[in-house]
Amino acid sequence: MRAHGAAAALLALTSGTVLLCAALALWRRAARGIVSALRVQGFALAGTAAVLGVQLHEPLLLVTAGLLVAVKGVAIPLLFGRLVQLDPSSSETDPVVNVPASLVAAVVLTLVAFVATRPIVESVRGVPITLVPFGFATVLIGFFVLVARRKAVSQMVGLLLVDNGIGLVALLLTTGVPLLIELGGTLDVLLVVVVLRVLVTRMHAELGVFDLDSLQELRD
Amino acid sequence: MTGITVWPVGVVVAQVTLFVLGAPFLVGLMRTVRCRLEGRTGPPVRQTWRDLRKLLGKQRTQPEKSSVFFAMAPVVLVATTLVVVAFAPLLSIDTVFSGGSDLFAIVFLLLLGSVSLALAALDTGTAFGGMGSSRLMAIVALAEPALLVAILALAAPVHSSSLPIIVAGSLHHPMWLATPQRILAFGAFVIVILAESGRLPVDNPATHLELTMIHEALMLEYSGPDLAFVVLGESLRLLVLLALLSNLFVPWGIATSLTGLSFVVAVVSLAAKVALLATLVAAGEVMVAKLRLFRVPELLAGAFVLSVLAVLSSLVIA
Amino acid sequence: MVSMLIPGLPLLAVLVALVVGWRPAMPWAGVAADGAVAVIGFALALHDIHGSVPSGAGGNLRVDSLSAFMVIVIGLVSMLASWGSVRYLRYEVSTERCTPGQAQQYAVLIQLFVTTMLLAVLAANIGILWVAVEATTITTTFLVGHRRTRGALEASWKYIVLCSVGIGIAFLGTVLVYLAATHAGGHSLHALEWTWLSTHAHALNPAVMRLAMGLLVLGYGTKVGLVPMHSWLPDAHSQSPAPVSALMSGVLLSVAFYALLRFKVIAVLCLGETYPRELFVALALLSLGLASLLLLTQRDLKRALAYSSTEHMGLLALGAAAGGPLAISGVLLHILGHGLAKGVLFLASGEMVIADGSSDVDDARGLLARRPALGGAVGLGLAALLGFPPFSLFVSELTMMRGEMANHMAWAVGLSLVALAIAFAGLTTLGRRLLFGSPPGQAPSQRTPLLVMAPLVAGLGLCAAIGVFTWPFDEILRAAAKLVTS
Amino acid sequence: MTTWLAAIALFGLAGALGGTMAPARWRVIVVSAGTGAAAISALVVSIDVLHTGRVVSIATSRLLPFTGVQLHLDPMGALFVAITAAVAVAVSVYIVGYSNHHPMTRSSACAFPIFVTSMLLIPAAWSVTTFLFGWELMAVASLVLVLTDHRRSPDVRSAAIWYAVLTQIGAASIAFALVLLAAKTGGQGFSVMAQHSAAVSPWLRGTVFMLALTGFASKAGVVPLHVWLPKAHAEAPSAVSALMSAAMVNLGIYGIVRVGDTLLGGGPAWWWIAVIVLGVASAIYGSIHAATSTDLKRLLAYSTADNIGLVMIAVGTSGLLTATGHPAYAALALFAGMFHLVNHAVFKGTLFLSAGSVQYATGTRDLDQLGGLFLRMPIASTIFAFGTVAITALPPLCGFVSEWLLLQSLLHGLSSSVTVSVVLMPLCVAALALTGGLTAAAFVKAFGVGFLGIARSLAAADAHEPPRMMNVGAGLLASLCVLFGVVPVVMVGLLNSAVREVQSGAGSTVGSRGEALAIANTRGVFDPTFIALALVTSMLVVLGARQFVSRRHAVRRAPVWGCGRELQTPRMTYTATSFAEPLQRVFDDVLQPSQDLDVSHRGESRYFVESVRFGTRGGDAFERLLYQPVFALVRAVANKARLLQNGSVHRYLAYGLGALVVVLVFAR
Repeated sequence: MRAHGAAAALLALTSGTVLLCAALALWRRAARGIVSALRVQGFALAGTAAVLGVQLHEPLLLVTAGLLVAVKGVAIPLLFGRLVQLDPSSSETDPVVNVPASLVAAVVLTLVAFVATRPIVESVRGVPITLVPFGFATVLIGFFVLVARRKAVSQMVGLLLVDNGIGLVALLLTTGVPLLIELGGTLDVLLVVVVLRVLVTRMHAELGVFDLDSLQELRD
Repeated sequence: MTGITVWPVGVVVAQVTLFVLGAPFLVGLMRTVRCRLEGRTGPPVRQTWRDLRKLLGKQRTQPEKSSVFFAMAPVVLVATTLVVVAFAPLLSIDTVFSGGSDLFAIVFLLLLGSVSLALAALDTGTAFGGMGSSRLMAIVALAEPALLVAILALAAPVHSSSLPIIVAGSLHHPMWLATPQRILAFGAFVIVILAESGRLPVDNPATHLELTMIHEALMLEYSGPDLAFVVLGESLRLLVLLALLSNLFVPWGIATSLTGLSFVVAVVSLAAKVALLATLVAAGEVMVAKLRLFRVPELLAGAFVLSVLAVLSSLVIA
Repeated sequence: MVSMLIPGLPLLAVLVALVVGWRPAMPWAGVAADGAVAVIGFALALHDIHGSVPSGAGGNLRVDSLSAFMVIVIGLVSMLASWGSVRYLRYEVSTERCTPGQAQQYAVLIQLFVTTMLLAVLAANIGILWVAVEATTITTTFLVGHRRTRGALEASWKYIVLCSVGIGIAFLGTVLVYLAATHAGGHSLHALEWTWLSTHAHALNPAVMRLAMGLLVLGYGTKVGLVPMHSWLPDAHSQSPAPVSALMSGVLLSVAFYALLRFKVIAVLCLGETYPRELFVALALLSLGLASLLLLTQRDLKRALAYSSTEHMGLLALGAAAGGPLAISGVLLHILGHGLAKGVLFLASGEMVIADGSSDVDDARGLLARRPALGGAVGLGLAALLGFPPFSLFVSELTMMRGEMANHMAWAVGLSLVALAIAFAGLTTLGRRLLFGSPPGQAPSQRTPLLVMAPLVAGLGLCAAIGVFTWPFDEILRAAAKLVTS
Repeated sequence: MTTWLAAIALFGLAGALGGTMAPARWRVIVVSAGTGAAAISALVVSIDVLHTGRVVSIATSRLLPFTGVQLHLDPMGALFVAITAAVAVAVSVYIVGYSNHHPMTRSSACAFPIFVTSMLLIPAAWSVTTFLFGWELMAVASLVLVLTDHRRSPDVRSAAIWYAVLTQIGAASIAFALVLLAAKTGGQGFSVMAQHSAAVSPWLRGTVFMLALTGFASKAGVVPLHVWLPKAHAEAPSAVSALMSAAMVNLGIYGIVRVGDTLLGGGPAWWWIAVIVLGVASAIYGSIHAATSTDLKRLLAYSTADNIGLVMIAVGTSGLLTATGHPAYAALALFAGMFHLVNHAVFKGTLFLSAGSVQYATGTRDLDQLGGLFLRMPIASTIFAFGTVAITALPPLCGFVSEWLLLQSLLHGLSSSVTVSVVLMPLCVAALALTGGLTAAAFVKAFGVGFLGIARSLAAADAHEPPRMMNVGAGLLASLCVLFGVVPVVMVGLLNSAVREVQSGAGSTVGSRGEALAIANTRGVFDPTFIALALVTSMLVVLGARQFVSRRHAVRRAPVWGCGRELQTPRMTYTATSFAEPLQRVFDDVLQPSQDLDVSHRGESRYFVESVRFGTRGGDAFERLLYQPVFALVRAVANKARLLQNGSVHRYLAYGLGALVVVLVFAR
């Protein structure tokens, strides 16, 4: 039981970290800071997988954890690193929603996540399921980053926050989706990041900007 | 149409002959009455006939750029009226030609005459013609509804628009004569007849002032025999309308069978009624002034309201 | 194993493109491959009516009547699009707007795109479906941006960001379905299979499924182009090369819609009629309303066509909301008819862009006088889109309406008709400016090349034929509709 | 007979395909042959159905996915088919001549046979899908035809848009009604629907009828849904206007009768009161506009609204009398309405075709620019004159007969002594009567100003007779005006057969005694043949008399009286505008014209006028006061909606986030 309790605590810690990193991404202005929040979140997610794997004696989950470390902890931040270097002083000087208001919004969204997941938490039993709201909250905050941040890099991070949130939900609810899907999904995410990176590079090369505000020509 | 007896054909011939001969006298009579009331002597009653005779002897003229419509209008005018005269139950209700004596049909026959005259006026290509035509059609357009609705008020009690049946109905039910719908319809009829035949207060048959005239403008280009036919046609129309009016509202005297005596009675009584009506109209004309042209629609709208009220009251009372 | 063959065909065309490199004749490989897809889909569909369901790839792919029908749709529309691509690529390369390398890249990506769509409709489980749909986003992003203009870049950014988020939400929904499935006794990949889910639908946890359904509708709805997640659509459609717009509007949206159709059956079995219907009706009416209003003032043909897609997807959603066999048959026929008509119109708009440099209606007035054949095709295409017979959209819209009415959705039908009337006014006004009247300068009337006209005529002819003749789609659609009606 | 029914579609299709493929030189011949053949087949089958009362039906499941095609031609439908077919035959002849100067475009060549064929088959359609298929095909084909001259002026384009939008709103309304009824009765075949419609709740039946009425009324050009009509009829080529006005609008009436009587099996009084009120509004408004229009084709179009209004009154009266238990008089009213519809088709077809001849010869349809055409194009003008006499309801042509029948039916409606009819019938009679007078004014103006007098423009002075085929086509219809006016008994059997189909059990209310028309249960007979003969005889006698008295002198051609002025110039004559001025003044409140008077004075003194400019714009009050505000509102909302799509990716994502939150909170 103790070991179990410890695992539960560890799980709470790692998934809490995932949510915290999402909030951090919203809080920080500098591109570097935001990317490092993302990196930490990737590790935290991998940690969650690992803890679950150990707890449930599921070796496949450990493989998943490894995959997560490789992709979300290492590969993706690396891809970002190159981008950040293109524009080292990049920071969210004038976000769409300013930082204090964003944090308030994050709190509200977290509440929404708790409200939304109540039926699931109540109707489905299982220890990690009580942590599901963390995942939903991460998704919502990630989405909010997409809405509230102007820089291309921030928006990419937002997208990945959403993805990590979903990953967390998947781990907590079903101890991960079948491996084939997990692999496919991860590959897709990686490709999306690559595509986005290409687009940002092109944007920089052709328009010389990183601000998404300049992308407002197509309208009614 | 089987079994046409001699008598009905005789009625037709008699009606046509008597009306054609009598119509100019009617105009003469009305003129004389007016003159007397105005304290003048005026021409004799037969003067109209004299004028006609003189006109018939002259050469026909036709405007340069006019067509067959100008030439045919007098003919159509007289012909349509003659058809009405021939088959309407003016002297006798016992007619086998009831297929042609429908009241609505009569209205449309008379309308054909007006329309041909209006077209002929436009055919001359002058400003006067257009003016007369335009005004005539405006008046017809507004008088027609009043007339049709008034007819409906009379036709409703007998469920038929056939003239002999309506007249027979009023003969058999003398009570109907004083009903409100009849009185209202009578009012409407009178106004419409005045308008259609160009009497005061709608039009002054004696004027030649182009800004006010209607009928004179229409026939301005006619001369000689054509003018004679137009004048004859117009007077015939007036006579027919007055005769119909008297038969519809005061039918006594009309022959119900085809005996010689009743026929004579019918002729005399109709002549008396028409003469009385004509005198009244002429007397009335002395009293009123001509309306401004733009006030005429108000008068006709009044007739229309009277006739609609007549229909309504006929329904309510029924 | 036949089902494995189908996605393989466009891959063959990809291989050809990779090996041969740019040649003017190279894009014909795609046309051939896509035509073959349509033919095989057709054979499968006729075969499937008689019961057997082939599957392959270790049970991950499977063809029933519905997927076979979708294969036909994808095959036919992508054949038109590939046909249009032949002209597009030759023109771009000959005017040096793009390098042979880029042309090759285009040829590769467009067939990969077709492959991913085929995978999506052939997927036997919702996981593979999700992966495939996400993959369509990736393959198309560069196609959207192929013209490398500022607008194209902007459109691709909006496209990929919005769609990735949307598809992410769909993944969240998929995870919830998986949760419900595992708790109902399913396990691993097996629990994600369509067949397993529909047979065990009643055992799924309703609370979880309710939330899952909401997320799935919103997520896949993004890809379908339903309001409020539709915003990528006008930008992407207007900036892509015409054949890509044709493909996206004609089939990509429908493929995502196919997913919704399948999910809805499970939801109905699990949750009852009401909730899924309300969800669909709400999105349908929102889409119809907003799209029709935006159509009313639209001056850009391609944007207008994009909004019209949203509008038609709204109609499909309304039909799906009703859910009876009649309505679903109508929905499916509408998918095909809309794909063909929209494909034709986008290809024609591409020709306009080539001739006039823009798809703005005011730059291309008097099209009928300047290019009678092209103008005629656009006119007929618009007539098809507006639901005039003999084009199949007439029959399908009427059938959907009958199905909806039979399911007591008179109010929704009434509202949709109001929206349709507004959209009608919008499209006709646009058509009037574009097609009729004399062109600004006294340009002589031009012939349109056969290469351009052939796919347009083929598409319109097909669209009319399936709207008039019962054979073969009557049977196919009835069989397919049976699969997605509870 | 099924073969003939199928032949309609096949000939039509052959005409359309052949016309599209054929080289320009042969195009019109192919189209005319195909359309004519289709129309003649339709004439054969419809007359047979009317004559024998035997229904012809075809059903196939090879066409139209999910439902198949059901055709079923009963006498009521056959009457409409026959009308359309007769007009179509004449128009098919006419277009051959018309294409001399206006070569047929490929799109028209394709649309024309389709338009005619769909109109021929709509009354035979016996299921919702078949009906709507034909209906929409007709709409799109006619739209293409209206757009024929799209390069001529923006008016053509805007007319087409108005037409398209209103017709589509109407179609949506019809589709909604029919589909709703189909859903509630459990079948989309008309037979099934008719069988089970009695079980549907009254509220729903009422809804179905009102929606169908709206839709069909918009096709029939009934006020206030008429605004497309004067635009489209005026701007379309005249052959198309003739078809639209003489055949297409009838189908609106067909729909009302079909849905109201066949599918719903009659209904409560208030349905029919609505029909009557629409009819009255339409008749009065249409005739007032016709009386004041100066554009020949607009005038004809408004007169269509007027005549269709009269037919609506008859149809409504028929329904009302059925609902209040007077089936015999109901049948009379329907008979009168249908006869008037036949006659309207015939004379309006004549008039539009000859208006087309005028436009062909002079290039204008503005009455103020015409004049003196009778001397230059006597045959075409005579044909127009026949139409004029017929439409003005003058003896001895056809309008006279049906106008009389309409009056009779109202007269008997009056005697039904039901409270509603006490109020409504006088209103109807008033409308009918007012309409009659105004129509006379309108057409005296049209013919008198347009064809008589002197030419008001060079174009009119240079006019010449149109190609012979045009006159033949128009003349065919004009001869029908004479036939139906002089020997109306030829129509009695056919019309009774159609009326019995709807008003079953009424027997034949209009019978023939010899060649006179007699109405059952009343004593009066009415004999148009006799009147015609009498009229002709009388005219011959009077003419003879005039010839006799003036036998000695030849007719002298003389200049007209110009108050002493020698030269008469066209500027001095009355124009259509001035002709209509008295009536315009009377109906100012209805017409709502906008006038501006602009007087400029000389510099020296205000008492010397430099110039006076007076302008008046007619327009349609409904368009200005009803449609434009609504359109402006929708447009304003649409412009607001554009702000939602402002290009910002953040905003787009925010919509998504909002939707997600809504789903999460409410979809639990």
